[in-house]
Amino acid sequence: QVVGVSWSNFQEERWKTDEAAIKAQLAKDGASYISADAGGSPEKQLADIDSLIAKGAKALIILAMDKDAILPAVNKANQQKIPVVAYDRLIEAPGVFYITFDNVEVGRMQARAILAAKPKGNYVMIKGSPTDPNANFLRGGQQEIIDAAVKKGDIKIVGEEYTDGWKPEVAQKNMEQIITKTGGKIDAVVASNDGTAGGVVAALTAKGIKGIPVSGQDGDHAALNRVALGSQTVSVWKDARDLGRDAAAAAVVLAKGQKVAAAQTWSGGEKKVALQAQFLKPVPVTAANLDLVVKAGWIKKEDLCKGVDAAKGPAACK
Amino acid sequence: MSAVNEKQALVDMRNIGKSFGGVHAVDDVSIKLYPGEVVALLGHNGAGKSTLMKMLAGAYPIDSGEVLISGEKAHIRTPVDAQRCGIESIYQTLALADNLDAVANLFLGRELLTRWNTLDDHRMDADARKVFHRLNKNFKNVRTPVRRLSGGQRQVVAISRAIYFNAKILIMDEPTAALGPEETAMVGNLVRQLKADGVGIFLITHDMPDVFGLSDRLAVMKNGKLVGTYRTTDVVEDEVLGMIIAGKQPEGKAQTHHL
Amino acid sequence: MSAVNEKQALVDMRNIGKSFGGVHAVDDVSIKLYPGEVVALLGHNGAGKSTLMKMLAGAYPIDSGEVLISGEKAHIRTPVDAQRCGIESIYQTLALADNLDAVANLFLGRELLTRWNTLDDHRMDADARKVFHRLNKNFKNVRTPVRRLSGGQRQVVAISRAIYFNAKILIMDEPTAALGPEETAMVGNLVRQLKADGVGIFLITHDMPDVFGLSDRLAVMKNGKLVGTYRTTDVVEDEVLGMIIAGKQPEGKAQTHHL
Amino acid sequence: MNPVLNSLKQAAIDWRLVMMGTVLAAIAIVFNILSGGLFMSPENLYNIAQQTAVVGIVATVVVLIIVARHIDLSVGSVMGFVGVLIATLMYTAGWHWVSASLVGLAVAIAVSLYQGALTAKLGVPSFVVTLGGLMSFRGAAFLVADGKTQPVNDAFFQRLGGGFDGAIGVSASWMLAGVIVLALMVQMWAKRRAKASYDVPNNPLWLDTAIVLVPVVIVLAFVASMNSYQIMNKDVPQGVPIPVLIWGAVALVLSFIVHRTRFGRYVFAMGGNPEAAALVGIPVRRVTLMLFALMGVLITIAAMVSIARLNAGTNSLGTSMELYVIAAAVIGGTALAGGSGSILGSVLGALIMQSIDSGMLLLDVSIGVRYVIIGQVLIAAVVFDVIYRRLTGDTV
Amino acid sequence: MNPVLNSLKQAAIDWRLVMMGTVLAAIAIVFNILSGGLFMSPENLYNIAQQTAVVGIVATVVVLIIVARHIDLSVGSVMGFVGVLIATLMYTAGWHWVSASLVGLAVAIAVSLYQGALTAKLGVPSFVVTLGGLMSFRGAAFLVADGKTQPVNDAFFQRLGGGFDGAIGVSASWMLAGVIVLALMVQMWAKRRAKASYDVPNNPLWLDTAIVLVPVVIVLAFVASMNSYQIMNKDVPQGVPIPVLIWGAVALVLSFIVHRTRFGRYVFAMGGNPEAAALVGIPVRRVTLMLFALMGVLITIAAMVSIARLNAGTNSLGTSMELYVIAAAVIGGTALAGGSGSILGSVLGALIMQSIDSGMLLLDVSIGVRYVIIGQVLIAAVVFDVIYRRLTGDTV
Ligand SMILES: Nc1ncnc2c1ncn2[C@@H]1O[C@H](COP(=O)(O)OP(=O)(O)OP(=O)(O)O)[C@@H](O)[C@H]1O
Ligand SMILES: Nc1ncnc2c1ncn2[C@@H]1O[C@H](COP(=O)(O)OP(=O)(O)OP(=O)(O)O)[C@@H](O)[C@H]1O
Ligand SMILES: O[C@@H]1[C@@H](O)[C@H](O)OC[C@H]1O
Ligand SMILES: [Mg+2]
Ligand SMILES: [Mg+2]
Repeated sequence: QVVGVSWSNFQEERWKTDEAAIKAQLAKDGASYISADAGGSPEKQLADIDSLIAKGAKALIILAMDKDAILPAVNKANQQKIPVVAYDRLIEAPGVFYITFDNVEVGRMQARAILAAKPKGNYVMIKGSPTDPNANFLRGGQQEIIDAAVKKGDIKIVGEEYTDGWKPEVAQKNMEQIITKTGGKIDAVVASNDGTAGGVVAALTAKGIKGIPVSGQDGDHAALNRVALGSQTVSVWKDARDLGRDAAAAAVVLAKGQKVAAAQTWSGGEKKVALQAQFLKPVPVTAANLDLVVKAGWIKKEDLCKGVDAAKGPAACK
Repeated sequence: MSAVNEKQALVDMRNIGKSFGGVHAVDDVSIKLYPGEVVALLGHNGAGKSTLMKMLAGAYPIDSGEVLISGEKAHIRTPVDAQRCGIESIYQTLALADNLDAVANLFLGRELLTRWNTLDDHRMDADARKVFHRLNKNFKNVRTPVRRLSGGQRQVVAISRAIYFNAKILIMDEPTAALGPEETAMVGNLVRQLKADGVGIFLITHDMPDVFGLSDRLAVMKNGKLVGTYRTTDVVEDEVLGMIIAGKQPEGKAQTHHL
Repeated sequence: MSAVNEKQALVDMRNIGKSFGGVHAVDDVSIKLYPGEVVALLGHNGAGKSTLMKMLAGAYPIDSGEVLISGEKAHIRTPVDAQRCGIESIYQTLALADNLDAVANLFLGRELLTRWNTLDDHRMDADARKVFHRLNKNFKNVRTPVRRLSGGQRQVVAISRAIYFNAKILIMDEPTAALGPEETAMVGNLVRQLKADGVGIFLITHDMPDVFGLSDRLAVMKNGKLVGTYRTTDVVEDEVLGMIIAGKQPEGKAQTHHL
Repeated sequence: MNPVLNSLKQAAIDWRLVMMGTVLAAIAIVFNILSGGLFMSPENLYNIAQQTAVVGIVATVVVLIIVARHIDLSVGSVMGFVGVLIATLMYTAGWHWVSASLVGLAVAIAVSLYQGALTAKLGVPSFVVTLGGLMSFRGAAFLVADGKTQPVNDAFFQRLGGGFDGAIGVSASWMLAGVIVLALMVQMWAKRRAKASYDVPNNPLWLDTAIVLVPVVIVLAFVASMNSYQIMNKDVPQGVPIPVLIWGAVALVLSFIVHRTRFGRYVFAMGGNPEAAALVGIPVRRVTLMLFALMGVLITIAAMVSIARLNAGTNSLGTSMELYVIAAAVIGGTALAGGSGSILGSVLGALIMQSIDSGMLLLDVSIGVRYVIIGQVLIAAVVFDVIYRRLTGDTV
Repeated sequence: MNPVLNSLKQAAIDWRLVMMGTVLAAIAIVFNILSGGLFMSPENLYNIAQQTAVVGIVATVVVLIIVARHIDLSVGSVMGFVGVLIATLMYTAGWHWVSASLVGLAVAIAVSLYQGALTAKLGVPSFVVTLGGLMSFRGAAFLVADGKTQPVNDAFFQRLGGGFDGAIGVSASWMLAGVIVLALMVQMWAKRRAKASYDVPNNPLWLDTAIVLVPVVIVLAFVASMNSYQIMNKDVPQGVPIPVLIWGAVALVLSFIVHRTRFGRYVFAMGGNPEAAALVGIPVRRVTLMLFALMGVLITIAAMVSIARLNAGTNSLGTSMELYVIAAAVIGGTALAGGSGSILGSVLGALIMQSIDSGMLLLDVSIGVRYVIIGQVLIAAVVFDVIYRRLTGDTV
């Protein structure tokens, strides 16, 4: 069995972990792994999938760069009876097996953690890349959570910017301008991933603003370290190893023409297409449950706690 | 020269002026050219010779003054306008596209077209070979980029344009400045031949032997102004040099504005 | 000319050869130059004159043969080597950086430095004004980019290099081709003056009056080969033209390889 | 000299192109061996042909832009802008694809003329104008649909992008091949006859035959390969994919323009010597404007193929395409100094780049390494070019 | 003519620069009004100064590259590569920042020399070489740390990037200002004396005074502003941020190189007329190589400042920086045709661009519109330049 995996891009560090997990599981199932990386380009991703199919992939795992622009590839696979696993990001086409930590849900979790830490005040929303549709899903999820408080006037959104290419240095610059614009009257920052959170924290620190809640996602090592240090509140951790493992297993099962045991039918997408889906629970990692990532072997304790004062630090670093 | 029409000038440039920024490159210059006549245009560097001729050739727009071609007011604003009036130019830089071959250069801007408006390469090729042959029997490599041709061959291409398109009026801007004696002689012969065919020629040159060997009249410019126009046989070399360097009109010699 | 050392040549180029791709641009040429002497280098376009001189000036590496300067074997591989041997060149293109001013151009490649190895602008400025003044009293705008200077002024800058750096050997490649009579006369005077100072000069030119007016000896090249070297007073113009065009040595005239 | 060698030297054969073709063939063979025969499988060839089309289409005209001593860094952004615009008109505004595309075309031409006018009329270097355009029109692409991806659902329009139904089938493909083969032969015959009638010497017959035979064999082989590719669960083979057909047509039209029209000749003359071009009466500004307008037309075509292929217009469409397009032109032998370049070269250049990329993908080379290699291939191609020109004494 | 006007005309004042300064001032005033005084607040000026430093540092040397008729499209990728490398050595390999930076420097110089050698020795156009570099080194940046973000925690190193402790404080800032003011005055005095001693005419005293006074006032105003900016929760004001200091030092050193060394003069000569430069004995290839090596040095400095500022090396570091750097140089009056440009111009150019970007951020202009505007500002700057040159008769 050959399973082809199409990655959108490797800019965020998490995908390395996903890949390792998929590889491991496939090896266990006696399947072989082939892959391609689209470098962030939807056009390129179509070409990649063509090549994977040409290379004899009997099942596909796709991390889509763009949920709409990926459809031609999915259709091609469908027509060739090659099962498609929509990995992490939804692809709404009949026959697709969707396995994810829902991005909207990730957005919700980010906002929830921030809201819990700061129920009232001035919020800044640092969005993802304007060219990545996920940026808007995340933002949507975030809005669901804070919407009521915003309407009530408890929360005021004092700054909101996209981050060109998810680039941390751009997030940093945008944050600096927002701080200046608001005169530093900021109580919380909802940043859409750990990279942008890094830029945000650098900007805040430089402006002497400490201890306000900042969100992120991906469980980047640098970000978890920040959580331990207290400069970031939450990194929504999508344990890529679980996702990778389950996706690989599902792909192998689907390729044999069987059904995935853990699947449920779901039609919560925009177009209401009924899909077989499997949802993993993303875990908001905060100072309170940091030990989780260490126990799970996601990060070594020394990396997590680099520079943390053991006495004052979170429990996980004691 | 008796057969030539004495009244009707081929070119009549009247009170021509041109400035670049603040510089009066050409200032109120009037000059005529008759069929079958060679007028040498002389002057120090920057006197305005090339500028005056470029206006006639349509390469620069005229700021003030007017040009009559064969007695009729001509509106020359582009090289194409000039070509329509039968004016051809051989620029000192030769104006060749180095990456194209000799045939393409000969017809540049005036390609022969088939009835479907596409380039008629074969006809151009055949016609070009004929013209080149007239000037230089050994010129064979007409389909290599002119960048690979020798100086003499490049000159042949530039001159061929004037012949092929049946120039009535020919402007030659220092055509021999970079040529050896053999090539220079060839150009001299050509001038005589075209003259015999009734072509009027403006010849810009710094070379006194050329002036006295080829021209019928000579016009001297200094600082954009015309110093004077004389029949070549009326003046001697020292007088000409005096005009060029000091702008001084030779005493007791009459200016001549026609043949 | 009796004071000049008759034995020791300033330049002795022996069996020099140079090919570009398959073309033998210079083929086994030997030529000498003595102090205070002007040797005119003649030949058709592409004969190899510029190439020969560029080798002496270090602009092209020598393929074969050797060069002796004042009797000693010289290894000239770069323009700097040539300058060290007292060789200065005035290229036809003048070799000026149009965006720099006249002072910077005069010293280009050989800037005067302060004791901290920085450019000594004020000294260069002062020195340059002096040299320019010698050649042209009216040359004032020495600090504007040379692109804005007139042809004559640009020529002054190029020639000044040779004077300022006390050339022992001067190469002039068609220095007057684009100049008017006034500027040409200036160059002629300069040549005579340098000659009197004992400078040896190679003068490439197509201009017969210059050849006979300025040179002591003349050397003619054809297709990369040396046709012959003669005392200028020994030959007449037609014989020279015969050598240039047909490569034919004049009958009964002896070649002269020294003063 | 050997008469065969001599004829070969005399014939107006572009040896650079021949060598590039050889390089492409060598690349294909090496990858084919390394990938155990996968690379040259009909399916993979079909893929590569399709994948290269968009870059290839734009590269053809960028060749002309570079030949004319200009550059266009804005192609990717403008394509993105126009693509999203067309998709938005179809999806959000519900227009028919024809009217949407026409509006897209009008906008693309307007944009190109704006940039062309700044360059041609005002004399602002095209590098700067299109660098500004690269930024501005990426912004515009975002603004059109407020950053939202616009699905493209029209089944007919989708075929322009290739895909499941996006090929012309077996018989049409063979017919096409037949027409091309015939055209090649007629053209050569006409050429020989014309030369003879004007007393211009002809190549020996065997050589002209060979010159025709090479493209004939390539066309037939390509069509045969496409016709033997059958998508699983489809009961007929694909044949030539439509985007490739479009690319081929574009390349043909542009080659025609270059070789057979005044406009093409003027573009080369302007690149070779802009002053001379003006002096002989070529309307330099107008030709430049027309060139940019042509650019607008081809960008629209590329945008259509691109959104049809993706079934969506996204605001990231065409990001960094300028790099690949310029690289294709340059690998294809277009000199950045202007005055020389060929359409067919850009086709080969685009194919070489995409083949290397696809080939490495088949071999599971990681993305970082792939980037490193592609960059160095570009450099190698030009080093080769520089050395080739030096050896043949052709310094541009 | 009026003697005042006349002196102004005679004096070697770069009017283009004066005008650009005026444009920058105008932009600042407009944004200040629109943002209700926020734009010119010490805090915002502090932001802008810091935000511009990295692009500004690289732009200074890109000016020279362009002056010498080259281009460097790879700056962003190489900076990313070197930045990640330094960060990885510090974080993952646990090196001291000095040794890590030295290795980074060595690698940057090696990379630059590789690109320089291809350009200088082989004659491959730098556009192509660095286009290849743009791709290759982006791949390399990924490979170094396998795509993982590398935090930068060394507190001392972090100060290089500005930030909380990244400024030199009030007294040092005033001292620095004093030194600069003194240096400016001494320099002018020395210049007048030297001119007099060589009998070269001097400007009238009032004019030279004014020429010194303008930078003096700017420096004092800037320092005063930085010294009045106090970060929340800090009990002393910031003073001049270290990245700005580095940028200033770099600009100073490069200006010195341009005006006072042979190397600088040769770069301009090569840009003005490459053939002439070779004929007069300038070692063109060596100068080109040195220029690229200098590029490597400054890229390393920029990379250090950049990762220090972000507190991390990420593989996206420097993406599309080449666009902004070239734009800064060009807005600053560097002509793409080579031979003319100024370091101070690039400083102004970078500030103009960043001011517009940051200003629009303060005004909450959306990202799409921001892109559109920045692109058009670039074009406008060059249109202005073209018209200016045409009016003054300076066609390059
Ligand atoms: N395109 C231009 N822009 C600005 N000034 C120009 C231009 N062309 C010519 N000039 C100026 O006009 C004046 C006349 O120049 P022109 O070339 O006509 O002189 P010329 O008599 O042909 O000199 P030469 O013998 O050196 O060729 C000069 O001062 C020159 O600098
Ligand atoms: N850099 C070069 N590359 C290739 N060929 C060259 C080069 N320089 C000169 N040649 C060739 O060498 C030969 C001699 O040229 P050269 O310039 O020395 O002639 P010349 O006698 O100076 O002619 P002219 O009177 O036209 O200046 C010519 O065939 C020329 O094409
Ligand atoms: O995990 C994130 C992913 O969902 C988004 O699409 O790209 C950025 C990542 O950080
Ligand atoms: Mg002239
Ligand atoms: Mg010569």
